Amino acid sequence: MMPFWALFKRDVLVAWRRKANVYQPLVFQLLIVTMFPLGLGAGAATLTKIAPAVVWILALLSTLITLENIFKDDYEDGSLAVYALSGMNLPLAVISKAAAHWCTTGIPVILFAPVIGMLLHLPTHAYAVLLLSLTIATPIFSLLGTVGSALIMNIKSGGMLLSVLIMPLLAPVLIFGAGAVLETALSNSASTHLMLLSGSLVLCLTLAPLAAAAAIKINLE
Amino acid sequence: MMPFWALFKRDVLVAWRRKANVYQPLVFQLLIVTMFPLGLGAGAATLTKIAPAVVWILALLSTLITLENIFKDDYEDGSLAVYALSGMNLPLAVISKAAAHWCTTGIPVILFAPVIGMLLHLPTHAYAVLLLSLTIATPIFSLLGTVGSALIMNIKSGGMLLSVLIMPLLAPVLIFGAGAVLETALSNSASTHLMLLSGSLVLCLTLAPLAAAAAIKINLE
Amino acid sequence: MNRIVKFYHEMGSPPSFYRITQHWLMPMLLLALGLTAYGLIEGLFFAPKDYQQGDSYRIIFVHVPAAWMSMFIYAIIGICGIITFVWRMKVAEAVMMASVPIGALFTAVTLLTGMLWGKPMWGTYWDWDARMTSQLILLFLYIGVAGMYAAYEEDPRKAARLAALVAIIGLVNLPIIRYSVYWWTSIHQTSSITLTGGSEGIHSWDMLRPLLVMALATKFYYIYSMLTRAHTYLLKTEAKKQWVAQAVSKKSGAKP
Amino acid sequence: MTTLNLQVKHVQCQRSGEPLFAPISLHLRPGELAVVAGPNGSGKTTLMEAIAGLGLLAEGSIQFNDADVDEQWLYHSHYLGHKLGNKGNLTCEENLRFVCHINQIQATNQEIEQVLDQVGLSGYDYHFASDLSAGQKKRLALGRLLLLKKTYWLLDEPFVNLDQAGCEWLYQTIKYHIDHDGAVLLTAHDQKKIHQLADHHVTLCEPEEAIS
Amino acid sequence: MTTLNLQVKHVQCQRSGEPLFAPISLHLRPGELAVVAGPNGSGKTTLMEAIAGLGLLAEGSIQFNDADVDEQWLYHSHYLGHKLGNKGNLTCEENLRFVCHINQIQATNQEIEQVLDQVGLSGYDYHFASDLSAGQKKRLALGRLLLLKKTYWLLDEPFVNLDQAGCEWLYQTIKYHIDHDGAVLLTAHDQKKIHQLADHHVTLCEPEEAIS
Amino acid sequence: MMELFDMGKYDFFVWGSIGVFVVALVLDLSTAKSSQKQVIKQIKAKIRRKQ
Ligand code: HEM
Ligand SMILES: Nc1ncnc2c1ncn2[C@@H]1O[C@H](COP(=O)(O)OP(=O)(O)OP(=O)(O)O)[C@@H](O)[C@H]1O
Ligand SMILES: Nc1ncnc2c1ncn2[C@@H]1O[C@H](COP(=O)(O)OP(=O)(O)OP(=O)(O)O)[C@@H](O)[C@H]1O
Ligand SMILES: [Mg+2]
Ligand SMILES: [Mg+2]
Repeated sequence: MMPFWALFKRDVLVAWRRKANVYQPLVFQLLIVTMFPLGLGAGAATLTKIAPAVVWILALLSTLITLENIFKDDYEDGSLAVYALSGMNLPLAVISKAAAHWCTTGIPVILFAPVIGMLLHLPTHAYAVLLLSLTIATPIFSLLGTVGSALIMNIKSGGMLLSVLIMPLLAPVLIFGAGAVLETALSNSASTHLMLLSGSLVLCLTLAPLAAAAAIKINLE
Repeated sequence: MMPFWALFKRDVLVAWRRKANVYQPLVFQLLIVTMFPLGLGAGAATLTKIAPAVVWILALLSTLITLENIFKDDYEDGSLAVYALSGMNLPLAVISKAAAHWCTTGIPVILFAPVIGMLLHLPTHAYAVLLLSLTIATPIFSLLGTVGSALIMNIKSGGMLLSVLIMPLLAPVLIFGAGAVLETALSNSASTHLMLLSGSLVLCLTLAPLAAAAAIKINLE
Repeated sequence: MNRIVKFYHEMGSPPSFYRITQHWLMPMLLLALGLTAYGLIEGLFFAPKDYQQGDSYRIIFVHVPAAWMSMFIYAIIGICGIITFVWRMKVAEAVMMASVPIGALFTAVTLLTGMLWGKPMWGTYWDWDARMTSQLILLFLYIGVAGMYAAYEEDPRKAARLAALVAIIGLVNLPIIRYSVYWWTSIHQTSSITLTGGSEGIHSWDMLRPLLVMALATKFYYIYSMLTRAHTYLLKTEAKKQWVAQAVSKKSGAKP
Repeated sequence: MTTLNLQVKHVQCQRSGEPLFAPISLHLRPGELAVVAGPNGSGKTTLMEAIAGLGLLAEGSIQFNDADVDEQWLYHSHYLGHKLGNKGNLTCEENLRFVCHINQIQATNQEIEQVLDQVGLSGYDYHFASDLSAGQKKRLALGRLLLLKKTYWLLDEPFVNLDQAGCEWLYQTIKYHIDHDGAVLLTAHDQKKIHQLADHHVTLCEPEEAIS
Repeated sequence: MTTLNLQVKHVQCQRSGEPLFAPISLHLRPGELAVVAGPNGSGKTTLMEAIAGLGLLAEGSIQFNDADVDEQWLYHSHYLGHKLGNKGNLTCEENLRFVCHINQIQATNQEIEQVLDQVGLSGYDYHFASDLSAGQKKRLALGRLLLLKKTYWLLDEPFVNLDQAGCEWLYQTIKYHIDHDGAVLLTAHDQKKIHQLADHHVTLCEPEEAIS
Repeated sequence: MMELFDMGKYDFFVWGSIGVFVVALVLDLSTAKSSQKQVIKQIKAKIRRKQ
């Protein structure tokens, strides 16, 4: 088996072993989403208006929380050194980690989004675009996450710093993604937004692995 | 110096050493608060409506993220055993930990709330109640946090589990707290909500230390 | 031509950078102070009133120079970040890290003065307008670079390289943010007042002159403050080198 | 002072439902040294933690002064396990001071400095514990023993990571402690000298069911 | 195969800006064992990490086959430090298998089982690495060396936490490795036998400035 | 004289902005200076220790 797949398989396995990792982002979303109506004390009208944004922000937040550990765990138990010093191609390793992360958090978040949408009275015709936009955007989260996680891996409690570092990177993604859903909810075309989102994905796919690999190298030196 | 103060002082010192711990919850709030307009597509009218809820939820979220480590760090480096086996009164230790946590996260969150409120166009006359309700509620977060953190301290990546465990307990606090701000924003009286909030605080002050101490005992055995 | 090459090489080595720029400090500070005094006095008291905004437009004399500086400095940080990262040049590293606090400060000043301007103009301190939002995100970029460095402070070499990486990522991202944010509000524009109202008000040379003077003053101040911090940075990170000992002892000679 | 004695009676510990070793008994009094031996994975750490109060027994009982273990026992004992219990972003001096306060022991600056001297960390007062080398971390943790002056020391592989001088120093310290009415229970691989000093040898072997 | 040789020339490492030890040099060829010695905090771990590629040098250079260290060196060496590099919630067998894959080495089930046997973890195939005892964790990490069959082993205190039988086994394994054209660079306190076996002794001492 | 400083009804905002600007620069200047002083002090102490 190639190193790429070995790393991918291992990561998925590790995440699966602590199933918590997989289902708890969802529970987290559910909890916040129930808090909204509680805090708002409002009826369906307001909810519908803010639904596209809230669904999207929740997806983003619940992924944000899982990003820290992409490399940190491996750094702490020394297994990062095991594969980084094995001579394997580092950007490739980063893509493998990002892919594993996406499979274990991105996919569940996508699958769960309709539930959240429903709880917030998202208009029915917006679901398709919601799913599509999240499918394009969650890999971006994972890729940017590897960069952030590689930057902060040997900082104790670097989770907050990570948020600060990657939030500016996520802002355009949020604008395009939530924008797409919003436009659809308002019965406009969302194609421009989706195009821009896809462009961001391509950009991330090419640049993020390099940046993360550079950060890992510096951190291991 | 009494063990109570020693523990308190140590915790504050540790938090202060990584200043990040103190200011980054605030930056985190700022980040999420910018995400809302980015996702919502601006327009002050909608923001004002959701402001009381969002300010409160943000305060809660940014504390929530810090709760996990209240006991976990100490457990992992073995210093929990050092003080738990020193024969000091455990519930007292819990109160001390909660107090230190409140000083290092609760107080900054309270002081920062008006800024967040302003960014979300919270009506001016609601600030006083916002501050008051947060002042009553943040100690509740810290106290419940000790319970949750004590329960999950030897679980790897227990952060999510913690949210799930204490969210139901925090829901009433949120309802009363955000409710108080909302009522004030709508120019109604918030006194009932504040009364209930104070009641919750008293309840937590008496019960949480006992529960957390029990959890610690079980986890150490 | 040769002199330029030589100068370039000298600026690349910490001791000669330190030696050469040492002489720039005082003139820069004096220029900055003088021009600020002139610009503020002229702008606040002698420039004509704006026919639309009345006296409140005078905020422009601090707001706009600060806004310009906030972006200018980030560009410098990004360029120095690239140099630090690729060529591991110590001086670039020093300039980069020395620019961060001033840049962040100018960004904060832009935000605060903008807010103070927004209240009389729009009746609210804050509105989620494209410029404000992107300025806020710029502040995050600054905080990110500074936070990255601070987190690794015990190991300055690692810290500087990681901070440089963050700065470069920010540099790539900055145009994307600017563009997307403008684009985002131009679609959902709800606020009827835009920021450009003020700039159309500036017709007369009497208004423009103090503004330009202030812009110059902030540039000089930036150079002064950046050099001071860069010197500190070099002294600190090269503390064991011979030239530092000499430089430090010379300093004490000047001030007995 | 009444004699403080620790009685471990027919104790067995378990992991994932299986008993780890045949029941052991031990009667430890001040002035005595007991060494727990056994190959890797025989359950030494598990046993030590149970005695320290960090784990449950599967069988048997542990009594201190003829009563079940309680605050009295905590008051008279200190456990040093694989996890050392130093706080990484406190300095060495702050770590020791905290331990004093929490145990309600008065210690002057001088005493703390003296302890750091003794464990070979003089000059490291203001060094963060996380920035110490492996052996230095161990030494800092051992410093706690000197400060707290408890009667019972429970040490899980205390010699690990120490250099030769450190091992010798620790040996002398343990000897001194025993000679002055202290009691020590420790585990150690491959430290002949300490095994020779021991009054009690506890060897953990497979539980009987497995043999029969 | 050309001879693979490692040349460490006048190397110094630093921590918080201060050099840790006087410059050291070492020429290690296959078939040789070098032992790094020095008291706690003298910089052994820092040096080992620098050689492994996990740290920067303050002075001097490290060359492998007369070129600066690079992929070639990574390809021929394996480092085992204080952090063992086991993944806690994978089983022992999965841990080893992952290491094989990542190094692009084919290993049958049987081989992996055999390695687990050799390190004394037979029967622990499906045990999570986090649930092993301290010594067993070390053994699992040592298992990597047997599987990967790299020429250069860099071992930071490999004997720590092992029981007597384990130490003896490791000694024999190292001996066997050297006899079969392997090279080992290790640190160890208080292991006379391995010190006697060594071809090179590197002793870290205070840098000169401090002495003069 | 007073009306020079009056700024119509906008005195708070104009003077507030100027204040923010000036305070920021003073803050920057003083931190830059003080950190430099501190570093020089440390280096001097180190040199003295070596001698
Ligand atoms: C917190 C709120 C504000 C922020 C963050 C902000 C930010 C900025 C920035 C970044 C620039 C530089 C733009 C460029 O050169 O491309 C700028 C310029 C300017 N701002 Fe603001 N601003 C704010 C509020 C205001 C308000 C309320 C007004 C007046 C109504 C105003 C008037 C101007 C003017 C006249 C310029 C110069 C125009 C130009 O160069 O294009 N700003 N501001
Ligand atoms: N958390 C755990 N869950 C399940 N089993 C465990 C756990 N920790 C240890 N074990 C098992 O219990 C047994 C005893 O472990 P223990 O740590 O007590 O051994 P030890 O005698 O201290 O060994 P060593 O000399 O290696 O430190 C081992 O076989 C180990 O695999
Ligand atoms: N992260 C760090 N930051 C600053 N100083 C450190 C750091 N880690 C170690 N040191 C210091 O560097 C010196 C060398 O540490 P190192 O870990 O290399 O020692 P060692 O020889 O391996 O010791 P031991 O035998 O105890 O393992 C020690 O004095 C230690 O205090
Ligand atoms: Mg053990
Ligand atoms: Mg070491």
